[in-house]
Amino acid sequence: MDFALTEDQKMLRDMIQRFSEAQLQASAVADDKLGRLNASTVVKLRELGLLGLADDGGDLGFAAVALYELARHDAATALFVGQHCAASAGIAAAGTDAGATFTVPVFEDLTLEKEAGEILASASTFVVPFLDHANALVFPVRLSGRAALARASSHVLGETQPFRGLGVCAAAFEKGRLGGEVVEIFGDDEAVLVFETWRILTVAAVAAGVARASQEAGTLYASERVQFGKALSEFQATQFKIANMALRADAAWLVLMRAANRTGLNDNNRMVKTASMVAITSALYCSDEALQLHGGYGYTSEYAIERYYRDARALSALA
Amino acid sequence: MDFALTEDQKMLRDMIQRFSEAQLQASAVADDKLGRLNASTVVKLRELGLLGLADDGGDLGFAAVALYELARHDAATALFVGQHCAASAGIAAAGTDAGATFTVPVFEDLTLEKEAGEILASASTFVVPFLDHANALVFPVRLSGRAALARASSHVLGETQPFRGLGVCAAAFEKGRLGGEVVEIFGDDEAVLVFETWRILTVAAVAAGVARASQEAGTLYASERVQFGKALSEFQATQFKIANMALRADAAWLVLMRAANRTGLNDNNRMVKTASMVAITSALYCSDEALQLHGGYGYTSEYAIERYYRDARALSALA
Amino acid sequence: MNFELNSTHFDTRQRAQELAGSIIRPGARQREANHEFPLDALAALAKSGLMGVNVKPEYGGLGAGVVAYSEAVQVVAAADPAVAVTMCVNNMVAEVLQEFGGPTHLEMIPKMTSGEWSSGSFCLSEPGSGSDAAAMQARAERRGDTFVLSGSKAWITSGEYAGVFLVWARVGDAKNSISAFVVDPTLPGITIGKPEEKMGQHASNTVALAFDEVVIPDTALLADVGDGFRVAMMALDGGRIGIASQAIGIADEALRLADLAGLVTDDLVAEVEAARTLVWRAAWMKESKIPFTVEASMAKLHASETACNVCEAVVARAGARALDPDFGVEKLLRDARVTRIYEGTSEIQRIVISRDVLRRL
Amino acid sequence: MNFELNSTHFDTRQRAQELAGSIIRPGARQREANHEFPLDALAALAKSGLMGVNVKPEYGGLGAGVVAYSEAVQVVAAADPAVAVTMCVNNMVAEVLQEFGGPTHLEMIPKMTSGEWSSGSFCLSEPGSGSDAAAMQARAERRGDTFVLSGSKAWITSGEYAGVFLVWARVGDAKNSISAFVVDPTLPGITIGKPEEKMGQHASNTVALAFDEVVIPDTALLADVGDGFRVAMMALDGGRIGIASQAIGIADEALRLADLAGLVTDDLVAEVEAARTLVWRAAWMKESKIPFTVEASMAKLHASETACNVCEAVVARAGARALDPDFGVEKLLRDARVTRIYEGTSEIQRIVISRDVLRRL
Repeated sequence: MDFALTEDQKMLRDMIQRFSEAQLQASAVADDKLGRLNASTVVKLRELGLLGLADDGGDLGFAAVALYELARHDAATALFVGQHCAASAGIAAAGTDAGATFTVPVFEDLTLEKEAGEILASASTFVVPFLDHANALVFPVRLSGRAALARASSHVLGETQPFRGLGVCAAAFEKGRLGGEVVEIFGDDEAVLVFETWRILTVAAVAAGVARASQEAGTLYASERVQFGKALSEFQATQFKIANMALRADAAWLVLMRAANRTGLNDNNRMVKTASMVAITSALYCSDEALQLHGGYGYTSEYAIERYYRDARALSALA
Repeated sequence: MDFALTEDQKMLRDMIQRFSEAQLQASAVADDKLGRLNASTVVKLRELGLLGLADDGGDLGFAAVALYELARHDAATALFVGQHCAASAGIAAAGTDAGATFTVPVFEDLTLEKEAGEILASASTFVVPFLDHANALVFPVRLSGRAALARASSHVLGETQPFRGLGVCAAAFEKGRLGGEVVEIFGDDEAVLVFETWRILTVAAVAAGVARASQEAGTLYASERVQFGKALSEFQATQFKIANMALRADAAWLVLMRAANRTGLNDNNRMVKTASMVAITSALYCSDEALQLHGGYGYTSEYAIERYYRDARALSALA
Repeated sequence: MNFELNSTHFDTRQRAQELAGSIIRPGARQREANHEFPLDALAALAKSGLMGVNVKPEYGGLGAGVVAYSEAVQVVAAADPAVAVTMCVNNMVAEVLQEFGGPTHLEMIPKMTSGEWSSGSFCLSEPGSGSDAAAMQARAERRGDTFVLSGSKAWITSGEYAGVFLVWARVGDAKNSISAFVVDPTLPGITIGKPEEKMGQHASNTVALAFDEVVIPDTALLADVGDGFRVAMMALDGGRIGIASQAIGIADEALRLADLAGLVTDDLVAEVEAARTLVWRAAWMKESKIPFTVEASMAKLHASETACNVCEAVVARAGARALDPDFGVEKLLRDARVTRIYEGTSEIQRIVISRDVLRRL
Repeated sequence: MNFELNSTHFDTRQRAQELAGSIIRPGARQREANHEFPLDALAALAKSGLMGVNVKPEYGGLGAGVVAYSEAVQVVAAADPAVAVTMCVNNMVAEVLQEFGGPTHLEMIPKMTSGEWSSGSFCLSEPGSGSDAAAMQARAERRGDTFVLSGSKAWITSGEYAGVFLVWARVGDAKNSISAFVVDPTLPGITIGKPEEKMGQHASNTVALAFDEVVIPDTALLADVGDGFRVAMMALDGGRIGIASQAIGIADEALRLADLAGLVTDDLVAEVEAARTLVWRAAWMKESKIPFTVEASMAKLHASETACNVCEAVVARAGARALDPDFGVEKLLRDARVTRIYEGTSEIQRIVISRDVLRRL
């Protein structure tokens, strides 16, 4: 048993912290207002190798550190990286070729039909983030009772309608109908399991990062804001919240890393689901309490906690 | 709109408060240790007319006041009265004769069979409280897709095994198997609705009473116990708990009375379910916080909160 | 006991429902997107008497009482929380003038109820004094027949559009020097800040105000010097019934959307009904002239917490589709969050409640 | 990072599992009903080295470390929480003697680990001083080569059966006068009260102790005069790992019963795993000689709250059958509740945690 980061993990963490302070912290605010990730962030992510975290199978522990650190400053960027990696990992596990930037759509009423040797997918609605930065889609399907992955060019989605989601606003969601478009089916149970493990790990890591960012923001604000002649942090009820937030942020991080460091894919998958549940509970709790500590200021874009609050709730819908 | 008790309701409340202070408060402690209601309580309940609250249809508002006030001092006694009344009300609604002391069993895997003109009931297990004080059972069934009530002498349960339930310990639970015993089927949808409304109202009223008793006990203790040189109630975190408990106890009481005072049986039934959910949440919350305020003392029978805590959780299992 | 709405309540509800259907709900999404103050909706509310529900008819109010007021706010908030909060503040200010005002103040009420003024503003909070109202810094100095008002106010609802400001400031240095003034927003020396960028309720207007040696007549004083804190606390008691009602309207709407989406919500419904009953109680007590401070705090605390819980649960249960603004709940979730902050944070409500519970021991 | 148990951990777990199956679980219901102290189970634990898991082999301990200790406690608690708490207190007292004891104290440890003494007792709380340990009243006066000990202690686990009492008392009136003493329970002047009637954990023994001018040798002093508070706080840090582990064992058992009954528990499992990871972290830090006070508090706080939540949820989800002792969860629910109180209430843990978080800002 060892709860310390490896040297490689520490280097990765420090690298992302430098990137975050230099670029992400500011771009996160601007992206949130605009409602989409800016292209220069995506270029930089590729330069830093962060879009290759799942190449050659990847290392979940390494990826968890990266996604968590990114999410502490920008949940949307972390989600983008994680979704791309989940798709890449699923493709790698199926032994096929990657070579695209992926995103993961959410369909409702997805049905598949075979026609003239092709697989046609239809869905009454879909919601997809980051479509402007991805040229391919990967998503899980069931065909003749068998689990598999589907892959398609983002063009299959046809005409989409952009919308600004609740939180992770920079995700630049789009929506529409899918009407019998050709998709490529590949991979088996194991590929789906790899894909799902990475996808849920992403939610867990991003939520854990949001929990930590919220906890830090709320604690700092409480230590500075004076009401009734004392810093908020001198009131016992505030201290209890500060303690609970710290506990929840730690719990999210620890279970995330425990899940990411497990060997054995099936075990991984189960513990990763546990990690995502714990992390979402933590992100919801920490962002809520921290916003409340900010009072009216927390309800405005003047403080980052306003964004964290929306991010946490958007993640709960994506879990 | 009028949130004040009627004069009749006030008289009823005062009468029960006198009874509680004279008898129930002490007997509740003794009954809880022994694991069953004592016979003299049952005699007194009948003398006071409390077993007749559902006679001639009854008045839910009146009954709610009575059950709530009883439960503030003794949840088990209140539950006994309420279950008897629910059965009586169902029987009255079906137009048949009462004339017994009823209780309400909970069956698992209840099945009914017709054989030679008789209805035979079987169940893999059952749990029934107050069997030592009741000579008849009433419970809801479905027969040929139709809702109805079943009634049987308590003898049909055959050999039972007594046990001391988690809380409402004085309920003196018994359990066993039911192996094809003859039951009488009567009443229609409306009789079942009346029965269920009274039964759930009972849970709501008892839980609301437990919430109030807990809130009062916790608040009082917090105002008296000194730690770190101050009464517990002078700590802000304690004050927040005191506020939350008061809110939850009030909410339970108000929704109970709103449900009990509605006209129209269907509406009643829906609002009564709502009342039971609110009241159970309140009873769980108030008894938990109040026990915590008591510290180690709350974990012992020296203080009534220890019983309230078990009562609340037993009610959550009976809802 | 009787928990039924009477014909006045139903009638008032009906007025609100008609406007909700015809003008408040239809434009809500667009006003939100454009950060557009709901002038049309407010004018329609005034025309229906809903900008002064508990204001006497002689001042142009509906005179329908507090329960009716709560019902109207619930309905309006379900259609658009931003319109509801603006309506709430106007009703609150009008009631304060009715309760404490001298002749010059009473004359203003019809302008507030008729729509001549689109709203009133309640100017209590300051950048450094939110929960801690007693820490306020704004000052009004007597100078002959006038007061000279200086200071900063924050989080002022409708500040850019208000026909009247109710402003709190200290007169002198005594501990009990806080006083209330009825101020003309067009006076020289008043600067209106740019609107706050809020998480939700974009169609409501929230600004900072700066008062720089603003000369106001001594008739601007509401009640007496030093009465301000008491006036503010009484106003907030009533105001909390308004915000509690707004929160319930938000929760009702979230439940309606969840029902449409086929989600299970029994557990959520229960707590919303608890909140509604708590609000009815506080409203009935105010109407019955029974002290209702604690009951209003309980109502506001539980309704606002429940509204947020309900929106959050619906988002989590609905999944990804809940992120789509067309689903509807994401706006409600953003709108709801501030109900736990304004008109006294949840923490302040808990302090009010526990103080009372402990005093009664 | 590495979150896998190693062979020492598995081996220790296995020792506990064997006893859980053969002696701890089988008698649990009956000991509970009869309020019977688990002498046989404790003797068996001692024989397997589990009464001194983190005690060095030279003192008869297993020397398996803190993670192994946590695993053993989890397994024992799942079988019977009352046995687990007795085991925890014995391990804690033995570790304190190992850490702070002089030669006469070190000699006692083998008696604690071998089963010669069925348990040790940790005598810190007093009737008027629970969370507020610094308010203690017990006094030890120097008289020649002896101390004379007077005062009352409350909530003493195993007090009736202990071979050794670790007792805290003030020596003199200085603020830092709290000191720890290793006391023979058979000395004249010690009165053992009748067992508390507890909600659960009936098979554990909880008594009040009265010390009336008990004469103890000066070798009874542990560390120095005035070191008592520090010793107590360090002991509690480790003790919290024990109680957190006990709570996790209770939660594990409740989940096992819920599974048997076919209930959905995914949400509950998640928080139990969170608690387990927090406990592992604290245990690993203690083992790695990294300060772990805050981490132990987090583990204890979350594990105990989670254990109660899990039991409560299982009762509510199972319905009436959960009331039946044969179902099993009602005992666990009653047993669990005190884990949020002893070894520092949840409130005390929050104070410990927030103090540290704020100091690190």
